[in-house]
Amino acid sequence: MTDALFTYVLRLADDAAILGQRLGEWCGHAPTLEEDIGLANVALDHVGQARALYSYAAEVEGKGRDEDQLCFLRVERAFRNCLLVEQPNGDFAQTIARQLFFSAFMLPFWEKLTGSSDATLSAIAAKAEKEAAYHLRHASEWTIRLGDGTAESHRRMQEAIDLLWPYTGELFEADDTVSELVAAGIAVDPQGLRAGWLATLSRVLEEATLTLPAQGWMQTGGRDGRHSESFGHLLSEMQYMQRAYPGHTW
Amino acid sequence: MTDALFTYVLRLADDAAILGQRLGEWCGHAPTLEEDIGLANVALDHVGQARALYSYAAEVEGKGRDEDQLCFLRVERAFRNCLLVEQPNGDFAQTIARQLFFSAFMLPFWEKLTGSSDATLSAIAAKAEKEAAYHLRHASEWTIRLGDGTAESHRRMQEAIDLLWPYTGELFEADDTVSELVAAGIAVDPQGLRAGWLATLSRVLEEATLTLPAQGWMQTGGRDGRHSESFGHLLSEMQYMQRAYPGHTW
Amino acid sequence: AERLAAFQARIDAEEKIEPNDWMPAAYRKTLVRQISQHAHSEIVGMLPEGNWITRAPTLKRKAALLAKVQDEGGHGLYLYSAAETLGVSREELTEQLLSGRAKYSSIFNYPTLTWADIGAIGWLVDGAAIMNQIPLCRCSFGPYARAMIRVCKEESFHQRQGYELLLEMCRSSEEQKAMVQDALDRWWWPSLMMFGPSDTHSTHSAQSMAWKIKRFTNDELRQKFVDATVPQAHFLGLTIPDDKLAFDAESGHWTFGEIDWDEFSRVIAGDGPCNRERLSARQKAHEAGAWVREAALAHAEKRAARRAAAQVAAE
Amino acid sequence: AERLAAFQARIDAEEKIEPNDWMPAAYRKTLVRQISQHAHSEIVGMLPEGNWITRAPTLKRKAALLAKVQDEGGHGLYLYSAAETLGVSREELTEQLLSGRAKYSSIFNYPTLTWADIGAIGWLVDGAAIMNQIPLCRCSFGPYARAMIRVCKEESFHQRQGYELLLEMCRSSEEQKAMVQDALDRWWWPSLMMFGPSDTHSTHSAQSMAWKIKRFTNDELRQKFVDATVPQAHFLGLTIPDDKLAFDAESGHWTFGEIDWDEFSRVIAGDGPCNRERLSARQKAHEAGAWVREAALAHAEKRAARRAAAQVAAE
Repeated sequence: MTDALFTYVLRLADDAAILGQRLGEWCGHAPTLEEDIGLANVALDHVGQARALYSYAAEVEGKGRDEDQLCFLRVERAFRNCLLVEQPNGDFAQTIARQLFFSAFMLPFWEKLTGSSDATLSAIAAKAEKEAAYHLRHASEWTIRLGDGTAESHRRMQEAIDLLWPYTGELFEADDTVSELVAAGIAVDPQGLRAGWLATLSRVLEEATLTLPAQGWMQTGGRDGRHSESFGHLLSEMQYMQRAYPGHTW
Repeated sequence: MTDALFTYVLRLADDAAILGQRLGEWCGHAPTLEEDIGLANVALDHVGQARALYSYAAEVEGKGRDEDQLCFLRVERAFRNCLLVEQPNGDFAQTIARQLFFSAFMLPFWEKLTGSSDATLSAIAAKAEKEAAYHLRHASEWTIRLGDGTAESHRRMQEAIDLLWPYTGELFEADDTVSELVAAGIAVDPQGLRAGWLATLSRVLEEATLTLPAQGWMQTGGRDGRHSESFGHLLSEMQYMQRAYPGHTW
Repeated sequence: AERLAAFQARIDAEEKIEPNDWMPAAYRKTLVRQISQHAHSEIVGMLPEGNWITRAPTLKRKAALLAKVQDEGGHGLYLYSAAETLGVSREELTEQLLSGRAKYSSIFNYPTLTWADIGAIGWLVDGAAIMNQIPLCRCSFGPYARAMIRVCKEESFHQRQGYELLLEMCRSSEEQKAMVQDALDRWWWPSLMMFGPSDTHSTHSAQSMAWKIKRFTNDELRQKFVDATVPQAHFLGLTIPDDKLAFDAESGHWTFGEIDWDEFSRVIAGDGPCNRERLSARQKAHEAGAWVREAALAHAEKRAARRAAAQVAAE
Repeated sequence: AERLAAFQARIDAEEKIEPNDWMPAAYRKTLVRQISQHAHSEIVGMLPEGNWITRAPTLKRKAALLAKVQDEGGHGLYLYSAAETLGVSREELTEQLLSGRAKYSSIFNYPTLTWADIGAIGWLVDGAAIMNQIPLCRCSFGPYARAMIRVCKEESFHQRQGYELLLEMCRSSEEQKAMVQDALDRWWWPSLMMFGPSDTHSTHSAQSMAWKIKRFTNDELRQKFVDATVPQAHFLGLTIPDDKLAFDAESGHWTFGEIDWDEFSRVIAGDGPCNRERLSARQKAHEAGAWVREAALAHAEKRAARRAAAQVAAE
């Protein structure tokens, strides 16, 4: 059970940390000043979630590691985040599509997780739920603006949706780790969130005059540490300081 | 003398290693298949030079470090390469301009260095001279093609020349390290190469229908370890493996 | 002339001038220049710090840095709004920045080379900014004064955070302390330059003082900064990179060496280590984001048209 | 029909067919398809390896990897040239690749995740390629056969280098050996897929054999590869990720489990881990380089025009 809980919390932590890292890359380069602030804010929420989750994972593991060791001193194949969050920022439409897919899943996920029998997870979820509500609203509004904006923004937004769609399947994967914890009342069964997720997307994409892609084949591998080629480059930057100065405090 | 020689050789090694690293980034992304091969070849020559130079620097230092420790385990502020070689690839014109400025200096530099009283440097120079002749020819031909090609290529090539020009001043800097070694017949006095360098550039740029920028203020700091902001990102990628797996052999 | 006298009387009585009040054209122009330069500095200032967000050594520091850069964007927003009350649009101001005509604080033309630079910016650059800005909280122009109150509060927090970051590094290892010393060596003099030319060469100053846009001269503020900062450096165990630095017991001030005014003018004029990178980064972001801004505008227009049509239909 | 018989007789006599010789349209078409797929594979194959050039752990390995990728570009060049002798231009072939109509070896749709993958590609992917290509050195079409001789020589070198890289890692530490095992786990099955569908499902095969474009069936070549590779894996102390793997003392062959043909078809059809990245990387390079190619062309025309004018003036 401890192993499963560690793995489960680590997955959530990696999702938050890697998405926060990607969003942080925008800093100073966003299309408007308001979005420079907005994306930094979304990044900050995810880094905050990552801190809480890594700390809890470290506690569950009980081997004396801390949040930074988990984030900065694991190798690529040990990361358990889903492939969606590690996808490169691309243009603003891709960043928004990534956030839309993710937050539309995470909002009901955190909502459900507040009912977890694990008090720490429940507390983390309560805070994260409020943040995810903002993230989803932010991404939805932009999806609608871009989808129902100019011909160019419509094209870019649809391309972004189509490009990232195959990475959404992983959100609903449930392996033995998940099943065991769902049975124990600790974890959320992601399958139960699929209908709501699709409904949210349909509503937003319809207002955005965009098309929901057909199901089709889905990418997988993130939960098993098989990431995209871009991920190693992300890590080399993210982990550089801790790698170059092992054992220092900052 | 040993300190000066170590510093001198290290500067040359860092120049070669960092330019090789930048050129290596092009791999698979060049404008033509021939250039994918051509740029990889130029990159390879520089990596080869870096190996010979780091090995010699390590030998001069006599502290048991090897070529890889010097390249992969020094921090940013310890790197002694000139700012020119670390400048980002930009578009193909910027890569060519960087190479033109550098190789037009290095060809006569290596030529002169073959007469060094230091036998190892002289031998390294003899090999590097042949390589630099090819690099200069390659960069000159492209400068002419792009300068005297289309309106767009002319504009891009001139912008690249103007952009990188302020980074050429460092090539001719001669501090106490250089003076001491010049006096000992080991090093080349870069000031003596300026007229020839300008003549080479003038000839190429004229045929390319491009304008040599006016002198003006020159950037400095590389020989003192004050690099561009992009340099830290280059290092985090270049050094990642040695940082993440200290003490392993590969 | 009568209006001018009445205006000056209000200023002398420490009343706040508000956007709809009458004001001399030169007062307006001075404020627009100063507020917009200040706003641009916040925006450009996001870049050197943003350079380290992806490489922050711990999650806690990454979060703090993100929050700080976000605050700076927020300062830029308030300040652009304050400038807008004077009748100049954000588009105009942005265009001035991107074309290179508008100035911003020249300190942001220096690169952040190590993580210690992030601490040094908080400690020194925000410290100098606060020194400059605290008197502006009593500036005669109401919107600027009110913006400054909020900005100063946040920047004090950033400054303490920067100092604390350096303290942690200095305590952690000699290697890190050397990084901090190196950062101080590189940022000290540019920080002193942040207060502008010495009083003997400062244009604009006397009139700005009379208008209570300025309350202290450049040299007065610089001296305050040095007096406040030197003991902080010593507490960290660092050496200020200035041979001439000495404590004058009589005046109670630290005397210091001559600033390299050539470097100051050169960097202001465009030849600093990062001037071109900074401008180019802003330009690229602006160009790459053009389609997004156009889409937002197009969408807003569509919505407005649909709302209008619905209203017509309802009537 | 007479010409066809004469053609087949030359082939049966192991004569080489040259570009200007008469050949059946289907022979030409088969060759163009095969040679261009092969060329595309070399080009796309530069990407997964290129992904590690900037992160190679030592300078020696960086140099070797650069040289290897350079060689692959060279192979692409010879092969495009060989295809051109059959009357199809490089532009057409490039367009086929970029539009997604042309195929390339599906192995390159898998990502390189660790440095061990670079060794695994040399050992397994180049190893499988050589197995496929050695018989092609005796292919009936002269230019292809000659290109293959050079390609095979260089690829043998790459394969040895890849194996040596893995050997070094396995000897250096358990951690590195685990990386190598992980790479083998991920690359083993895709390598077996490189030989194409099993003989029972392979189209084209019989005719290609008769034309001596092919000399062995897919399954024969796959078996040769397994027989050669399994002992090499054991020498490294690695486990082949196949429960069914067993040595059949009678036949002297290693028997192995069933390939996941669904995965094979899916990745070929476009749904592999990196299909879109690969195509998109090639497309971006092509688009970003368009102005360079146009400039080179424009310059060549200017030169030619100047030369012509000078000639006229001289006459």
